Amino acid sequence: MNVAAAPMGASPHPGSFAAGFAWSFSRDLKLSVRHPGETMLVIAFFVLVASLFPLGVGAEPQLLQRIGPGVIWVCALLAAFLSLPGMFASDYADGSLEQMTLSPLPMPGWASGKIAAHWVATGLPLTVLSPLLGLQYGLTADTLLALACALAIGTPVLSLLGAACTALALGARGGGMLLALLALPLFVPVLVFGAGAAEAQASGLSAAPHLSILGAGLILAVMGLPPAVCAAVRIAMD
Amino acid sequence: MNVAAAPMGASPHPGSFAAGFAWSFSRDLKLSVRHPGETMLVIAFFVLVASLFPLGVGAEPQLLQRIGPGVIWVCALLAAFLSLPGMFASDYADGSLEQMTLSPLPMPGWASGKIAAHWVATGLPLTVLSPLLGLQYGLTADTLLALACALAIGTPVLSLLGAACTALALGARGGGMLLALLALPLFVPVLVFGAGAAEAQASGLSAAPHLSILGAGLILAVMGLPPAVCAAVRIAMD
Amino acid sequence: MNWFFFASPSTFYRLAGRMAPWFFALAAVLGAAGLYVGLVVAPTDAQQGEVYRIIFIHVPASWMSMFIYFVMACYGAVSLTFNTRLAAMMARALAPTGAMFTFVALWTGSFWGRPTWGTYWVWDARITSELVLLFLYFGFIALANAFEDPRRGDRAAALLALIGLVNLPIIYFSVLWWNTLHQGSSVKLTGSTMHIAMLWGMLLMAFSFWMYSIGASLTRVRAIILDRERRTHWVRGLAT
Amino acid sequence: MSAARLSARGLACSRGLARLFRDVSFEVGAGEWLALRGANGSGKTTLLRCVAGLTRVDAGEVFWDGESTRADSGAFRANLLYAGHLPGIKDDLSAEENLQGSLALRGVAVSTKAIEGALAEVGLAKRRRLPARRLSAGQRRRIGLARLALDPAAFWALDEPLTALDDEGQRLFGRLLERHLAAGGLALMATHHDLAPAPARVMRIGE
Amino acid sequence: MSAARLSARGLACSRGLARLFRDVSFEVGAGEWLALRGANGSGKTTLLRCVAGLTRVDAGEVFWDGESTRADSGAFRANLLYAGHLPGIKDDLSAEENLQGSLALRGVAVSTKAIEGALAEVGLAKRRRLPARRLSAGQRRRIGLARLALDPAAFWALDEPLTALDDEGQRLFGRLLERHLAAGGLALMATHHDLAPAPARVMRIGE
Ligand code: HEM
Ligand SMILES: Nc1ncnc2c1ncn2[C@@H]1O[C@H](COP(=O)(O)OP(=O)(O)OP(=O)(O)O)[C@@H](O)[C@H]1O
Ligand SMILES: Nc1ncnc2c1ncn2[C@@H]1O[C@H](COP(=O)(O)OP(=O)(O)OP(=O)(O)O)[C@@H](O)[C@H]1O
Ligand SMILES: [Mg+2]
Ligand SMILES: [Mg+2]
Repeated sequence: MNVAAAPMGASPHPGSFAAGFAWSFSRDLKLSVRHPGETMLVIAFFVLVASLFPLGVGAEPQLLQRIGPGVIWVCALLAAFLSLPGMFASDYADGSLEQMTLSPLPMPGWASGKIAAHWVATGLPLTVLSPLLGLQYGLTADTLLALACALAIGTPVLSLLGAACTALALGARGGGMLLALLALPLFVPVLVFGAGAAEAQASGLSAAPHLSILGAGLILAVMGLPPAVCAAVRIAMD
Repeated sequence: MNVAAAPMGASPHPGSFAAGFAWSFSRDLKLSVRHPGETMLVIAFFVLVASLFPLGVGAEPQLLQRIGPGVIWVCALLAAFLSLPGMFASDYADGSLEQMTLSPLPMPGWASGKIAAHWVATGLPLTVLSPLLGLQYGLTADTLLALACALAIGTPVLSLLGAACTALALGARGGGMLLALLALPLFVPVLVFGAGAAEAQASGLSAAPHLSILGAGLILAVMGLPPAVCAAVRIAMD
Repeated sequence: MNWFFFASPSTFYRLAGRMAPWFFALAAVLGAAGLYVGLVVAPTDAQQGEVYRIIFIHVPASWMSMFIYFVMACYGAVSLTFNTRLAAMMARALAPTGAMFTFVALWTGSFWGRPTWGTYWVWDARITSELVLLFLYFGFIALANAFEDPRRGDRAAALLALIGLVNLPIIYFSVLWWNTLHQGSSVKLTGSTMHIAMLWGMLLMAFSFWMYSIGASLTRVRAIILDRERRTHWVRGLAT
Repeated sequence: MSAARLSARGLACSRGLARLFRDVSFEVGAGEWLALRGANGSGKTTLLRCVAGLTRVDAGEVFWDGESTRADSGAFRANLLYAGHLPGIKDDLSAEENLQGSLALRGVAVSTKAIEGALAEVGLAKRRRLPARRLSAGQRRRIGLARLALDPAAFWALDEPLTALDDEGQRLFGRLLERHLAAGGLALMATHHDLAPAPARVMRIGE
Repeated sequence: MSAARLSARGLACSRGLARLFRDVSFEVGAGEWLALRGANGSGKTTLLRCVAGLTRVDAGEVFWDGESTRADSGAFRANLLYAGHLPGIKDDLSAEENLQGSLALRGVAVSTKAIEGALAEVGLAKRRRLPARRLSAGQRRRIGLARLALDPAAFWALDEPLTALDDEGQRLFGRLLERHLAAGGLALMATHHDLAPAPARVMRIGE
């Protein structure tokens, strides 16, 4: 048998941030397309829970209109939370995370790519679906728009915060509880400003102040969290 | 080296239902004590989400009192749902489920034991905590009692239904979404009657009719679902 | 008669192909008659006016939604116990039609609820359980297709269908067990409390839906058989 | 125990569109072991699972002491010890707890002392309280060896039992197998390596 | 490539209260491979992980081409191919996609044809589109062999590379290793079995 020849020792070109990002982004998206369970779970959860609420609370139009933005935000937050354990756990369990850590591609690159892919597979569908669910609660067009904008800015923050928390909880005993204790409280400010934006709009005020606070949060998170994720992954490997 | 002598061929006594039940019940409880993450996650989720709601919706006492029972039930349901994937997945992944299937202990026995342990680790804490959370919403003592009773009867049904759905979705592609699609709709009747009980009490009516319907559902579930779980596990093994 | 002869997929494929058009034709004829009786012959309702005519779709669709589920579960049980391929394929073929009728029942029901109850939706026991039925159909379809090995999908879905069977008596008897908004049965085996033309209109429509369901599931089962047996000689023979 | 005897007739199984094996028949009597050989992917694992009753066969039947295991598998399962690629070990429990659990699951009551003894034999005396996730690959397999030492099941169905074991571990396994056979047990094992007590017969599949 | 060279000086690592090894020093030059031997649980896996940089050492240092890998591990990681007990294979992706993914992760660009060729060499030609979860134990390991064939990394750190491989697979691995060494590569491998191209040196730990 003739073994395929490999160009021995041709040291691979030193990886760039972009290469790492592209690698994990495309891989994770391919995985979510191949195995859409995770994404679907998040979407199904979001839709079902947002639709269940009226059942639990009773379907008075005024009440629904009043609690609509809050409920949708809480549902989005829970759905995002639900998708967190999957972010690193399976890569950790099957050894892929080891391989990534040892790869010449820079860690912040592939870590960011993973987070971006996570957002595309979960946060984005939530954002896109939110206006439809808002209709159920009889929200007005303005409010729907504010809601969608707030989610578009807020869900990436959730993905980033969530990634840092999951990475920290990796390999720790009682990972689940740790995750809930770490992530949910950190999610609260996002919820407050996100729901605030839609509610301000609903009550005739401008959503802009809330949205700009969210935006500032997003910038902060994009800059600060990926390095934290990397450090946490390294600790988990040991 | 002298290998410990085993009484060769002493065919183990044919297992009884009780032996199977005791085996898996004690084992799964030991695992949740050893690795309390799962239970803690469920509890943390329940408490945090039920406390987040007022943040999302705004904290008007009347509004809270109105939506309280419904919100608490929805939260309990979500928390129970959250704990479902863990029920069989890890045993499936590490080969324990194979061993259980091949064991001489009867399957309905250990399957019921697993379900009971799941309830003790998730449904029971939810039930016990619910009055505390109800206080947050300003519910009266009567309503709190009705709420706890409804949860005490309803959460075992959730565990039983959930077990059947998880077992069915084992080994399926897109397990997560399937689980949401199968389990959440089946949970709806439990939610409707469970929340109904507390709401009836809150509005001065008797919770008894709702509770007896829930009770009937529980009896039906206890009798009918364990065999279904067994059949589903067998299919998953193939 | 040798039933196993018809239980062979290749034989059944041809048989189904020949029978399906007849059922569709029958459905069209009965449907036309039913609509004529329902819309023209039947008198206007004293309390509800013309809007009650939704009944001619709503009730037959509700009946079919339950009946098809029952038949589907029976096929599931047969496929589980005797490990027959065809029964499992029939169960799969029935599910979409059943889901459609369930949806129609829900839709016409809530459409009717607006003028009569003043709301599209209440969490009445019958309505809730009918909604659960719709999700059971969806779950059945999703589960059956969620496995790489179709035989495993068959078995898992059949099991789900059997579990869901408890829902049928709940739908049917819920109006008796709990007094809720939805009205009780007026068509019983022992007699009916309805105007005779209304009754006929409903029965004709029900038979029309029934024939349609048989035709549709036969057509669908042909596609399933082709897909499953695509590597066999007889299917390859069809192509050439 | 009556002279135990396992036989299979006409087993066939296919996966996807690939037919893995068909018309596989064999017999194993008390005190014998049958080696299952074949290239990677030839269907050894699948055959073992079929015999154990985990996977459905397309055709054929397995008999335990002359009775089909399909109808009533109670007697068969009471005598079957199956160990596949997956170890069935809980990472959060210690070696001791894992061993105890898997024996209890088979309905075998063993004293704590016997368990300690068996763990000492397989070299886990010092690590028996450590959560299994901390054990090395070979140490995890050794929990399985301790189980073999304690379980009185007459029929072993093992899939690559030597994986991850060092030389001494392999010899230990050989001794356990010898003792099992001497006591009238029988075994069906898929291996890529040669084993100390030679098999009664070698069955090659996938050729 | 300059003559690659890996050396370690004074490595020590302990786990819990147990000291696994200390003062481990070795050198591997181009064209050589070093066998790591020891009983189960002696610390072979841990040592490999320390060398790769996954686990922190308590003391000591690893040098690649004379430079410490602790400070700047870029050059080292570009030349390191590590394969541990966990295969890093995604069950939902096919063999082809898995292979492509792991090469891309190492920054190696390979044509689809080369990938197909390598999969054919390791005997996965017909199964290359099947999701990896359907593959047999040995077939999964063979994805790893294909990776060895295509990756130009100069240093292989392999943990029990022969696990689950049949005879032909073991010979195939031997040929791959031979070629790697002939091209000036080097390797550090933990094995319980003897391997065809004999190691330059055997290092025993835990004694
Ligand atoms: C979405 C809401 C609804 C659902 C899911 C639903 C469901 C059903 C079902 C399953 C049946 C057949 C059961 C049987 O024959 O006993 C039925 C029958 C019937 N429904 Fe509905 N229904 C809905 C709304 C309504 C509304 C709003 C009305 C009118 C006020 C209505 C009037 C009837 C009548 C008259 C029958 C026939 C009962 C009989 O005479 O046997 N339904 N419905
Ligand atoms: N859906 C499928 N389509 C085609 N082939 C499949 C499918 N599922 C499994 N297979 C094949 O079935 C075989 C299963 O083999 P099995 O695991 O029994 O092999 P084995 O003899 O135990 O191999 P090993 O020595 O590697 O453990 C593999 O060749 C696998 O590729
Ligand atoms: N917390 C701990 N306390 C005590 N010992 C520990 C702890 N964690 C790990 N160990 C021990 O460290 C060792 C790890 O060994 P390692 O996995 O490196 O062994 P190995 O040589 O690869 O063995 P194998 O041949 O079985 O693969 C094991 O003996 C394990 O029991
Ligand atoms: Mg195998
Ligand atoms: Mg090791």
